[in-house]
Amino acid sequence: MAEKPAPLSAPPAIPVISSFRVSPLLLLALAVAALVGLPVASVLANLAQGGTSDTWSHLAGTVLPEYLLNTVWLCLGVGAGTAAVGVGAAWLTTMHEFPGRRFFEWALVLPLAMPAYVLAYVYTDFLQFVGPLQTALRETFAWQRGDYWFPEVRSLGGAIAMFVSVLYVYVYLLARTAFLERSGGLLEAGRMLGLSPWASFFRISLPLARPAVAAGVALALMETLADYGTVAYFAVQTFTTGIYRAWFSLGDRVAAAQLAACLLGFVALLLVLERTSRGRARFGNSGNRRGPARGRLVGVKGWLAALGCTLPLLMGFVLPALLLVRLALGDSEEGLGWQRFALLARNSAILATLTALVAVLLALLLAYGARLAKRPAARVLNRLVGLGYAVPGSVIAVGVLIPVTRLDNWLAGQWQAWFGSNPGLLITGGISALVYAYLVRFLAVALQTVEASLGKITPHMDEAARSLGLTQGRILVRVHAPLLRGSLLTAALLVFVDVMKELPATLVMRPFNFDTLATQTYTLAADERLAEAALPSLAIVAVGLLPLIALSRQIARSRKG
Amino acid sequence: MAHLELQHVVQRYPTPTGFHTVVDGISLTVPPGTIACLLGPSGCGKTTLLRCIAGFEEIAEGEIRLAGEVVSRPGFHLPPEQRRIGMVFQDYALFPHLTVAANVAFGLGDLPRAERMPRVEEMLRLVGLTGQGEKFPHELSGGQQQRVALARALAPRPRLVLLDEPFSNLDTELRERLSLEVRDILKQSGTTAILVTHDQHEAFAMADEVGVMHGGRVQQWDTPYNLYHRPANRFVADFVGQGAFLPGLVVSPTEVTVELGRLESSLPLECSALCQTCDSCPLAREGCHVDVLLRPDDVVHDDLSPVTAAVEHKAFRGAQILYTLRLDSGAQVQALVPSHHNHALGEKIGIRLDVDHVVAFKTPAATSTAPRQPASASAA
Amino acid sequence: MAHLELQHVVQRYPTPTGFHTVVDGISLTVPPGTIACLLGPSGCGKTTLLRCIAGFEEIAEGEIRLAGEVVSRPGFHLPPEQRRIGMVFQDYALFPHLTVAANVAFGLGDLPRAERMPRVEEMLRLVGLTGQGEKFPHELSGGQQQRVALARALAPRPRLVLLDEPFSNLDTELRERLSLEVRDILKQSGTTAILVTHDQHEAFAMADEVGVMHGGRVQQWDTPYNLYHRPANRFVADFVGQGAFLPGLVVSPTEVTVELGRLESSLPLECSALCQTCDSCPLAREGCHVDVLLRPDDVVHDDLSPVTAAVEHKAFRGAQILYTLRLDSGAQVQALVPSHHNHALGEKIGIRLDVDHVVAFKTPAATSTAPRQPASASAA
Amino acid sequence: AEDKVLNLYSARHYQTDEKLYENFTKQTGIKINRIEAKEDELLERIKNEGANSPADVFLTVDAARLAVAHELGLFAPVKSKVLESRIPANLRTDDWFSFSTRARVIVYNKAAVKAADVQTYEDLADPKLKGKFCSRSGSHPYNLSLMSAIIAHQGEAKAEQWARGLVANFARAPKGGDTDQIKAVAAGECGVTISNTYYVARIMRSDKAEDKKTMEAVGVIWPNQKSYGTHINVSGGGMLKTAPHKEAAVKFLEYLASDDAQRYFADGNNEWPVVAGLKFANPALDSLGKFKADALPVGSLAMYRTKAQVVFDRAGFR
Ligand SMILES: Nc1ncnc2c1ncn2[C@@H]1O[C@H](COP(=O)(O)OP(=O)(O)OP(=O)(O)O)[C@@H](O)[C@H]1O
Ligand SMILES: Nc1ncnc2c1ncn2[C@@H]1O[C@H](COP(=O)(O)OP(=O)(O)OP(=O)(O)O)[C@@H](O)[C@H]1O
Ligand SMILES: [Mg+2]
Ligand SMILES: [Mg+2]
Repeated sequence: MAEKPAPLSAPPAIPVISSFRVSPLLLLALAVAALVGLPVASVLANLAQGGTSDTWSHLAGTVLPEYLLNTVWLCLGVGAGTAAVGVGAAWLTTMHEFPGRRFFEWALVLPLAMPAYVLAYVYTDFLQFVGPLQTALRETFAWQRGDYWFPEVRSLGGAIAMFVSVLYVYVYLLARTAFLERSGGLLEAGRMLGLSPWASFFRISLPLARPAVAAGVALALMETLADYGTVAYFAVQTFTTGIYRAWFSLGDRVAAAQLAACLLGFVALLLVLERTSRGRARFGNSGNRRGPARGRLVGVKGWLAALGCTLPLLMGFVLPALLLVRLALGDSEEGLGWQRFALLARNSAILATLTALVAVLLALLLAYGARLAKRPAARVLNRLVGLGYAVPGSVIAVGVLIPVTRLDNWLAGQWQAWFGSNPGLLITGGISALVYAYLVRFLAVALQTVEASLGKITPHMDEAARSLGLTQGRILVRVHAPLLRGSLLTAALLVFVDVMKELPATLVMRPFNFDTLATQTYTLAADERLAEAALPSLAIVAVGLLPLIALSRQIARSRKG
Repeated sequence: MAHLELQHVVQRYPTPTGFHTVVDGISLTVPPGTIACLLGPSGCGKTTLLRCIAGFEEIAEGEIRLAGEVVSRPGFHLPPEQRRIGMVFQDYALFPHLTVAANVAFGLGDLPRAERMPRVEEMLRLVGLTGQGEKFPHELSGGQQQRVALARALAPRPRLVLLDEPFSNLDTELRERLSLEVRDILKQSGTTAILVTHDQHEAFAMADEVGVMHGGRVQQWDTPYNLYHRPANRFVADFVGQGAFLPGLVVSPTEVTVELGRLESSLPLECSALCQTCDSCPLAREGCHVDVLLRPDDVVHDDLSPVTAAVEHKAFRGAQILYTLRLDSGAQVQALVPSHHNHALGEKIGIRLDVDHVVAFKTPAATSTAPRQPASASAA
Repeated sequence: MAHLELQHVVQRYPTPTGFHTVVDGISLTVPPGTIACLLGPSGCGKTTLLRCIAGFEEIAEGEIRLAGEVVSRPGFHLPPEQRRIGMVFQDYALFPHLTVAANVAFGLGDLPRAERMPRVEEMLRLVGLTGQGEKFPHELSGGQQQRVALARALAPRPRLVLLDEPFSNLDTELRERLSLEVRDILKQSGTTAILVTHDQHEAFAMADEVGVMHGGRVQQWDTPYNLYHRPANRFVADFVGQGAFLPGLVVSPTEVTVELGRLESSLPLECSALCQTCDSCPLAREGCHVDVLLRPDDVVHDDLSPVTAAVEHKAFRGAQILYTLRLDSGAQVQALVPSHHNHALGEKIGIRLDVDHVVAFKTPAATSTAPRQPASASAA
Repeated sequence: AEDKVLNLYSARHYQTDEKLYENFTKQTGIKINRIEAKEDELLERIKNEGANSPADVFLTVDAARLAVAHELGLFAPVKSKVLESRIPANLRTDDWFSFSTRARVIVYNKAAVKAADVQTYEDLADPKLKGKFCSRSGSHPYNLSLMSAIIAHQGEAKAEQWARGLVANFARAPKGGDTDQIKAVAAGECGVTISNTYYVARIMRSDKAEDKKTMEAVGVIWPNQKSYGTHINVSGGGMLKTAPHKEAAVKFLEYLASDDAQRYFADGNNEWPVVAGLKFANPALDSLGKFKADALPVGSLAMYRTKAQVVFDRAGFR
């Protein structure tokens, strides 16, 4: 073969200067990251702007300290709660065998379909002083107000419970993936060194799943921080309340943006702290020959495990769904009609599907870009993209609105200059701006999921493929994408459900006459018609549920072998 | 008071169509303080057997006892962490999130704090990684990682150590040094050990006893000397050491003729007096055809010898060259010749036999039942 | 028209405090169709050097050329996928989501569809995995996985194949068979290859040329014969083959005396005529102290010899036993003795020297500059 | 060319508005394209869309928001005889118009609180009601609007004192919406609250047993009938400066002031029409009876909006 000059060996006309840094894929990834990170960056940029000190000093002097305290407690509660429930559920279902495990494995994902604000509505309706439960209690025992103690739903504790009930799913999904992808060999090594299965959980599985758990908790916290609907309904005033107050009540958008930027800074700081505390340690596994062997939990232990998995499912899904059904049945007024429902569901599904697909593609691109990049710049950019999730929806909506309308107006101007007629706003009026807004907000979810798994693929896999002649782009398609199939599905699923539930951006960015299940729920709920809002809420849950079930079973199947 | 005892252990992996029996009825006994080695071709079930002993695989039949106490039998299974067995994994299985020192200290939970670090230091010194304790596994070379795995398994002073090719990624020198040192440590502490290796020299150097596995069964469990010089069957003869088979004819209870001459065996070829024909004879009797094992050192290069053979292949072995030679009949033999006798491929060189021990097996009949028992006899 | 050329290649890993130079100025040339081997202790940079050649690491200095074309130099770097270099990784790096057949077919994208499957079949047959194509990597044993990795790298007929310990998890028999077969395939297709191995026998058997690495440098790049018999420096002498050093005194340009007697060298010990004292002499001259390398086959067991030594350690090697012996002076030597001479530890046995080639190095002075050049001479 | 479409940005979030718009299309053949969202976000959208904005009409609730839009210069002046003649002067400006009003009334538990004790907004701050008052959040526009009116009438210092009095009387921390407060009053969790009329009316019109029980337990009071009158806020809108369909926009605004449309507000959404003397068929509004509304020009509520929030914050009314 030596005598045949290989055609491939023809030297490239232009020397590729250090292909690692300027691979086109990496450039593309950087461009996308910059684009999606733009609104977040513009929010952050407000920090540089001199604030109207009036608003600041007023807020700082009156309500801000309380808001901050509430926020900290809320974060601590939701963080600890989601971590405990999510990791516990993932650990039980991946590492053990007990009655109903197969069912729980996918059913535990269901609470994700339940929007936190809907959860807040139904639990409040059911549990508050005037709700059916307390009323029944009072009537049965002839109690008066103050005669008995009952936990107040609309409180900090209640808000934490609501968030944990639905957001633990993030931790569950990511931790579960981490446990499954973890080389069984490491656990075996631990057991050889005298660790019981429980001890190996705390000393091996958990530390190794740390990036995944951290990612899951980060998602849960960011969603908590960005939430306004639930906390406002519960009258738990958080930092986000402060942002809305500065903006809407005090009419100071700059101060609001500055507050939002502070929030982001806080989140970024947390993330950086978590990363740096990992030090030089790695969490990837080289040989993943054997998956973990499931320990069998028999007798009482088995039933306890089943009970442990039932509780979050009950809290986050079964109970609220039943309450919603109860509300919907009790609603005497005429409903919306099936046709209208079908239309709303279709709109929601289109948006969610579209966004999920794009988000997964972009997340894969960005995560892979960061893997390719030898310098930390790409990773920093990805973190910036990730911050979008922590920005309250209305703030991000406006953050998106500004660049998009500017671009739109510029385009219109160009069009007019060239063709003489005014086309109006091309992007703002369509779905694309909305999808962009969703991406800015939810790409983080997909990115965290994909990154957590990509990190676990040994770099030798890339190198082996490259030595077999594949370019980086094709490696992504032929090696990483299939290896990440489970994570990609998970990511798509999370984004899909998140978009189904999203409200503030959908409300303000949508095209004319474009209603979704979420906007419909809002319209009714804002009018304090909870009973009527139950139906579209149920529909959100239902429409979100179908792919959820299909996909989570798919994920369970893809992990076999 | 045997330390490790396996009785007819069977292990099966489920397959889509049923079961794949990987360990197929293995019985063996490893006395306390003994170092045993498992040799065998790739995929013969060595790792699986170790995993059964360690407690990672449940067994389908048989029984495993450790220090007299049953640890595995169908339906009963002592969890691995309660067996006090140390294990070095083929793929190291180091904890990527812990430093080297923390990896080594991992199993030292029972030790008082003050004693932990000295023990870690001691182990690191042993494997030649002093001062590398603060590194993370991914910052080490493959061989260094393997040494950490070894140190980690030995640190808690287990009752039984299982080593799955612990030296396979080390260079010869380090490998020899380390294997001798590990042997010394094990011997000093009286620890029983089972070692899986592909390297026969290593097995011979380290082990008191060696088991040769094939197809899920132990073919022979013996001392290195016997494995080499008295292989129990054709597979062992073939697998252990080098050599080639030459067809021979039994001419008397102590004599066999082969192409290269007549071989005399002091002991009779153990033919059963009862059998009348070769076919019915479990071993070999006069007139039977046998295959005679010729080790490379049985064939001596002698320029004066009338018998010559052509050089087919040669492998440089340092002091010697291993020649593969083709006889006139077309049969092949191997010869180990000092390396200054450098002959070209195709050259014909003189050889003679210098066998002090005849190993012969009945030539397999058309029916493929290979003889299990050797016709073995020491030379006079 | 050299196929692979490295000129003063330097590679460094960044460390928290600066740089760690792993490849330290390596120059070498591998002619087309040659099979070269890298030998060296764990952590000496072998894998890293292969990674530089494959294009996974950028180099800090020097130049790498493949078929005359520069593929790496500081500031220029041809991406690995454009180099058409095949690689077999130490940890296999098989694609877990693909079957064995799909793994092997992975690099065959350029081949017409119809040719792909036959090529895969061919490769699987070669590595002894016919019929296992539909399995997934995790369903194979470690050795089987390694063979898949080998098949995958060879399938696209690369211009250069890099093998990072491709046989380290195989049993001796399979290893020898496979290494010879791989050698044949490489030779037939005229593919150039570089193989990293820890097994010297393997290196000697497979390689046309062997490079011994240490501390990021190539210590000697030579034929197996020369490495063993004419080591370029003390490190190589120590690392390749077995043996021990005995202190000696140069008594004439062709003679050295050691504890066990006088060794005669037909060639002068290459002492520079210019130097007046031992210290200033780069090699050795009369009156200088040297260390003489004694291979185990240089020391012959002879019951009649007046010189005796005590058995310190013995290792069974099949046909022979490798004895480590202690001389009266306390110095150690090794001797390879046929295995029927079974002596107990502590026993004193007679030995004599049978050196046909004296290898001696100047004894390191108090200043630790070890001599780089050997004082080597063939025996008459 | 006659405009065949109208682009509407609306911050009204009432299910019943649908029929109101359908009727317009039926009458004029003009199709209505609609985006409904929250007030402030919609304002941002209009502002950012600038000259190319497709929006013709902006509808919202709360006079302060209308005033903000006016200050941002988003509205175009509309000269329309119809509008001028049908809408009272204090409920319109040059460029925006109110189309319906809602009043903030006092709702009390008949068993726990005496009607005589809760006749004015000021009464609610009386220590007599300690532990009896409940309310929705102080940052909600309805409460801010009321506070703005109080500041306009009594000055900032008195207003703050009043807010402190309310806070001292809290039965529980502010939470929930107006409907929740009414139910809490009925159930005895608290004794008195303030609520928008259309929530009260909606419960009154409900057939559900629990709602009927609720209304039996509570009484409704028109506050401050002896002084400046009950606080009202409006829902209204105007044509945008950049409206591409100006003709349709004016038509639509005039339609909203028509009898037909006004009846939708009343019958459908329990709001009071702005057109005087209109006959409508809403028994709940009828039973609430006639009342004296605060005559404060609604536009001036905007002036005190920020101050209202500051006062609430200082008083600890969350
Ligand atoms: N989890 C599994 N499921 C099914 N078959 C398996 C599994 N693990 C191993 N095997 C099969 O069992 C057989 C024995 O495997 P084992 O790993 O014990 O071999 P080994 O002797 O250690 O080989 P090597 O020397 O190559 O490491 C092989 O044929 C392998 O394909
Ligand atoms: N990514 C890295 N960062 C820093 N140092 C490294 C890295 N990879 C390897 N090294 C160091 O470089 C040196 C050479 O490593 P290399 O893997 O090339 O050794 P090797 O000769 O292949 O060893 P082995 O035979 O054990 O596989 C080692 O000291 C190792 O610790
Ligand atoms: Mg194995
Ligand atoms: Mg290496």
